[in-house]
Amino acid sequence: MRLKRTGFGWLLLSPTLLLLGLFGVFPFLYVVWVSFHEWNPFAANPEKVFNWANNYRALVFDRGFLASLGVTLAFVFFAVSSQVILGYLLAQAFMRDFPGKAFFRTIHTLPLIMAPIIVGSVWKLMTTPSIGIIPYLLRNTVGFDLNIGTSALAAFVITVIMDVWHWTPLVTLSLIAALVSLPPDPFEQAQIDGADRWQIFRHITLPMIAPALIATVFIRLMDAMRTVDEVLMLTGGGPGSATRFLGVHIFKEVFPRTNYGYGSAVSVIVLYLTIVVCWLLYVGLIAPRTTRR
Amino acid sequence: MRSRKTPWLSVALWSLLSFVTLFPIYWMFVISMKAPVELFSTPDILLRSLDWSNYVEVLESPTLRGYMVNSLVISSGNAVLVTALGFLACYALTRYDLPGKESIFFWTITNRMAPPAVFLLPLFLLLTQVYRIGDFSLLDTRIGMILVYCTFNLPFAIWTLRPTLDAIPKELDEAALVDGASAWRVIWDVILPLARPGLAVTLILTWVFAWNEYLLAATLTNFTARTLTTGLSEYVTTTGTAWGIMAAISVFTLIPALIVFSLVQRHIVTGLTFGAVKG
Amino acid sequence: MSEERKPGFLPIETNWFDRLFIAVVLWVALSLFWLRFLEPLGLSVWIAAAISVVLGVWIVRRG
Amino acid sequence: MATVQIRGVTKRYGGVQVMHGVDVDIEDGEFVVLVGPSGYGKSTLLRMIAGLEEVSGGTISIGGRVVNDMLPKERDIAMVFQSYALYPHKTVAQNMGFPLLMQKRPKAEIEEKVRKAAEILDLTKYLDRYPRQLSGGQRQRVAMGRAIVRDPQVFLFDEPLSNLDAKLRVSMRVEIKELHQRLRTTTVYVTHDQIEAMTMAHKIVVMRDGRVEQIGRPLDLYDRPANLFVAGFIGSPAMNFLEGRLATRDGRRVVETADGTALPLEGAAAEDGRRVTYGIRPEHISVGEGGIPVKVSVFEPTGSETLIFGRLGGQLIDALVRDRIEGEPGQTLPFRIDPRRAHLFDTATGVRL
Amino acid sequence: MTYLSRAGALALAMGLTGLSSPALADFWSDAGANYQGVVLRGVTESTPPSNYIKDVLAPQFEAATGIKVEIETTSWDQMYDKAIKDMEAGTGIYDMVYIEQDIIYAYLARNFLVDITQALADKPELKAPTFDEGKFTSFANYFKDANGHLFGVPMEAFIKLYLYRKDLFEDPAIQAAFKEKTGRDLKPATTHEEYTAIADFFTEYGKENGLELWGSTAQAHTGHPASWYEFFESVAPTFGVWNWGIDANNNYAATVANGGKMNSDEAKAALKWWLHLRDVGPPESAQSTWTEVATTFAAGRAAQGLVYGENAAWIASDPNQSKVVGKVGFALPPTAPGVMEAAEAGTGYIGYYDGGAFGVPVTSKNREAALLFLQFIGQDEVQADWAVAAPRITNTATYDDPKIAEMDAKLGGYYTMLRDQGRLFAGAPPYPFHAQLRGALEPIFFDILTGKIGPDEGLDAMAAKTEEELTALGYRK
Repeated sequence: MRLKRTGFGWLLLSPTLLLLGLFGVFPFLYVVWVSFHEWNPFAANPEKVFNWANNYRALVFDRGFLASLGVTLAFVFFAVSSQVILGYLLAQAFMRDFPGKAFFRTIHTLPLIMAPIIVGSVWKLMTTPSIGIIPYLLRNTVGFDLNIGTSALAAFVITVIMDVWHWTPLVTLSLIAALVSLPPDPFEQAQIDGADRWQIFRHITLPMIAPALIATVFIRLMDAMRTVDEVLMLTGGGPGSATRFLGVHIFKEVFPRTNYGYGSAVSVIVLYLTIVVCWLLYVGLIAPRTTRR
Repeated sequence: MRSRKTPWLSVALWSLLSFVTLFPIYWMFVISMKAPVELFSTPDILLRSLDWSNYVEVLESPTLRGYMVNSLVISSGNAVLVTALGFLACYALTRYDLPGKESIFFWTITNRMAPPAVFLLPLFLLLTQVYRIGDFSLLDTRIGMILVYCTFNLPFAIWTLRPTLDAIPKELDEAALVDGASAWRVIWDVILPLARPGLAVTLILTWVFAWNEYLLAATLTNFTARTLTTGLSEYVTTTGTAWGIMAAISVFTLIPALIVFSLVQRHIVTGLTFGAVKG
Repeated sequence: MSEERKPGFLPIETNWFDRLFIAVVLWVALSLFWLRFLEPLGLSVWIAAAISVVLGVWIVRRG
Repeated sequence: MATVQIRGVTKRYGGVQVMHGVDVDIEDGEFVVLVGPSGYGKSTLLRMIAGLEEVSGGTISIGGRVVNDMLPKERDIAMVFQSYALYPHKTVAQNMGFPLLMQKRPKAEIEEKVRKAAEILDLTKYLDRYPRQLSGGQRQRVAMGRAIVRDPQVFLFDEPLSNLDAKLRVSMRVEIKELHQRLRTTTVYVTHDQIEAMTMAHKIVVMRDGRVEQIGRPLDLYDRPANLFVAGFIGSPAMNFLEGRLATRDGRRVVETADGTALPLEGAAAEDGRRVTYGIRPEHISVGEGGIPVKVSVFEPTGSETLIFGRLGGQLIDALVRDRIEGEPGQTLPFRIDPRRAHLFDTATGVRL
Repeated sequence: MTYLSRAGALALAMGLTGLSSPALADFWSDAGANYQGVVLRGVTESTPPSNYIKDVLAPQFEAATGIKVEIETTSWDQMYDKAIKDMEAGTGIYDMVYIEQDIIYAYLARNFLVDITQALADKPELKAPTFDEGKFTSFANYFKDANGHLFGVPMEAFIKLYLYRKDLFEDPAIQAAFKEKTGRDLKPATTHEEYTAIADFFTEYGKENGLELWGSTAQAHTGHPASWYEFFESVAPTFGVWNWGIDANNNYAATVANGGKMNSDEAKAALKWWLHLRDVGPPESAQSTWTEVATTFAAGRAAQGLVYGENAAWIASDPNQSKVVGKVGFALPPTAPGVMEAAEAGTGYIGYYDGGAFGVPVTSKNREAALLFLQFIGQDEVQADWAVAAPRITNTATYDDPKIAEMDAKLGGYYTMLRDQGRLFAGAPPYPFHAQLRGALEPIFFDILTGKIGPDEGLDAMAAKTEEELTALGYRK
């Protein structure tokens, strides 16, 4: 029997859809289902009890959750925007020729291959108040006492710096790839037209690398929203709830508290928010570029 | 023309920048070389002596060796599977006029968006109770982990591979079809070689992601399929955190990643064409 | 299922699946808003559900 | 070698019909050119013959077999693409040998056939190179080489020369024609360039809007275009079209333009007063005594001939003459029209009268 | 750590000597004969005692019975999560689970564990002649139900002690300076005021002399449960606030208004006392869990502190990890008036008796073989070497072993203190909602630690939240 032509396309897609269905969609549907239940194995009643939207009802008033949402958005904003700016500057710098370029580029990509949990551990050791190397140097050079255990701001900034350190290479690499593939003509034309560097960036470079830039921001956004390992290791979400990002919040809500029902509701809303944000970004910025014809 | 000094200035600048980049990794190395008693005192930026005992302990532990093998098998298996399936899926998405394919593309990506903690409980239940054949359950198996990692790696593969495949002219497929190649043959003989840079980058990045994954591995493996990152957590205990050994293990996790990564370094610039869609 | 992208009132091109998605998104958003601000005033969340269904049908068919 | 029959073929994309019942018969060994402006379905038709597009309705048969549901590889055809579609990762030899490799022919045979084809196409020196190391014309020849090594029933060419510069295009045109004369393989060739069509084809199929406008030998189309579209499309420089009404003046049928100029005719099968379009090719206009006075705006001497652009009562008209005529823009020249070569079309329907 | 390698080396030695008694060999091989091919699987935290089980006792057991034992060692929070999911879903992955003080009551409430006493009574042929529940120290009581039935075989037991720097306390120059400053003699504190005075003195002293030395340390991590535990299980009890200030017999009341003590004046005083220690302690206190507290002390950065006994041992004896070997003194924590008396009388306690046990989940598919293994590790015969490798004592007989006596001397009398004063300490309150309540209260507690909310208002809020949460969980009616 011969497959129709689109049939073959579906055949190629089917393993992907099957796997994502089995290990992504199906578990998620389970989470949605659980989110409509009161379920804590160590409550007086350990059974799952259907409770309509009570978890969600509690959720919208949950100050802890809302605060977590706030710090997560701040974290994502600062981390991703710094990564993009820094990544772009580095990518531009790598477009020039200088001795040892390949070597430096390799060095610059190294953080990318480190496990988040290791990154968290190393940064924890580097920033432990008073005996970590960073607070130590800061105190002895500029007299600043960095204590991520007491200062919410310090802890937040350190998590952002850690994330920037870890993930900027990804942005740099993808932007190098984009810059390399740009044709030279528009730049030459712009120079002839008398554009200065900023104008060239604004009107030529930026629009031309925009697709790669947006795609990179997209993937970073998704990953930054779900950061867990590093932060759990570094600050445990503290001090207080200064770095209790959504991923950490869910982790702490579901596991130590075995609050399966409520934790599921939080998860559903987090995923909802992520999908909506990404969908808007995708529909607004990415899809128009990919639909050709 | 610029003065001849400039390169050296930029090398100096780059060296400084590289120092900042490398410092945490260097620090990890320093920790791995220190006795525990040294860690909680005045930090010393220089490495005064080399103490390899942490490495010896890691190397001599059969458990950790087993974890290393598991990590290698799982991350390699997953990277190959994910790259292959992502490649086929992207091929279908770019070549076939499938109804709703933009939606499919977006919805496959969403699988990466969920915070991993969300999936731990349902995956545990599914692996132990639903996805099983007789006595064989996917929990705590390498194959189980390979499949589970698809959830977040497959979308990434699709995301990175699509521009690569988009950039390969469709006429090539058609020419090959007319030349008498079967649909599979076209993919294997024409598209695959042309997509190589993109595939290499996807392979390495998904490999690194799988290699570094912690949370799912910690929950879904028990005895036979534990990975190196879960091994790390065994040294964080109520009676002390063995930072030195953890750092030594970290160095060991870094080495294979480093090797694989440097192998494809030259491909990365050509292959990581995120959304470098023409038009 | 048709891939046909007919022009509707939404500012973007959509297929029926996109519109269904938009409807669900709006339903969730409205319900959460309702739970937070309107239900304490005594309005049942079912009202939000009803509005969402109407809105959803309209979006899916006309969007 | 085989015949190709296209019967009532239609094509729909989603709800949009882009091809409306196309019928074409192609004889064994014939060189047929599908011609028409870009984007009017001729490439689609070619791709349907190749099996790259599904046929929505009607049948296509090659060598008497209906091939509608056959995969391209089962149709025994070869195709040369506009972009050549050479495999960038394969050498010239591997590119040319690929179809044979797909047929699992022995290695020696593949080498032999590739060598022979390379000789024919003068590619022997380049067999070990990669496509990116070749010039445009060489790439084009490799694409042809890939088509001929397999000795297919039908050759399909999809605008193969459009990426070449003008000079190369002329020589490649000759090469393709020579090749066809040597191989005598049934060929379907798509182009938007009517000169290619005229010079190469045994038979031309003019297409527009997913419909066949006219099928015929090149000179038939030149001499007796079936409608305004074909008339305007075939021939270069394009035919002059002058609007007017049929009239009888001094006992002779003429076409009277709005400003009263009478254009000569020889026999017309329609009643007076009918709105018609009068067509005359520039090369059928000469300058001389008794001609219609035309105010000239531009002279374009090319050495061998002169192209004269002018206006006749507001309507553009140009003449191509072999004499060297020099003059000033603005001067009036008498254009003599050969009435036997005039064409008459119904303005409303565009059909030849 | 070094325990690992030490345990590994011991594995070899023990494997050869473990089966010296033929009578013993007979029972184990006979009992094991019925379970050939069985693989027992356990999950535990990777602490030295657990690693000893994994590396030494499990191979010994296999040699004796032919039953293979696999032990999964993982981190503390992972361990619970995994065990709970297994038992809740009834998967039957584990045949043995590690049970700590803070989770046993939750497991008992859900009937997750096999009643060891009952199971051995039902099947006398499983009962090992060398195993006797009565030989455990009183710590085993924390793993018994109301009927005195044992649900877990203790494998770790520690008390949280007051550690001080003997060398500093005994330095005549310092003693003189202290006397001059405070008018008192420098000796280990018995009251909170004394403790604070010493802490303030040493912090000042460290600053003046440019030393990396502070007067106390605190387990006050601002994002980790460790701080919660230190306050409620070590600090509050010394002020007479027991069981977290919740009155289980009074409908789980927590607020003073309802009869609880969580926001009582004693609790507020305790919190302020402890926060002050954090403030005069080294900067890392705000990021310290039990591990860092021990490490800080071991690095010689604190003059005194409350330290878990499991760490006290290596601080006092392992020069590879500790700079204060031989300079550590042990004492009972300082207490408020009346608290010690209450502890002596058994109506209160002065600190945390920490530890864990191995239990068999009811979902285990190899229950009987698992019971054999639990008896194996519960015998007196294995205890002494185990305690040497990983300082912990669960059986009364262990104290008398010469190896242990020798070690006790090295540890500055820690074991003696464990034996003699252990009864003054208590395990976790018998609540089944341990982690649940902690998780709910933590955000407020952390806010107190970071100063976002004052200690008084904070405790009020926590007490109120406790009642609310317990109502939501269904325990408070």
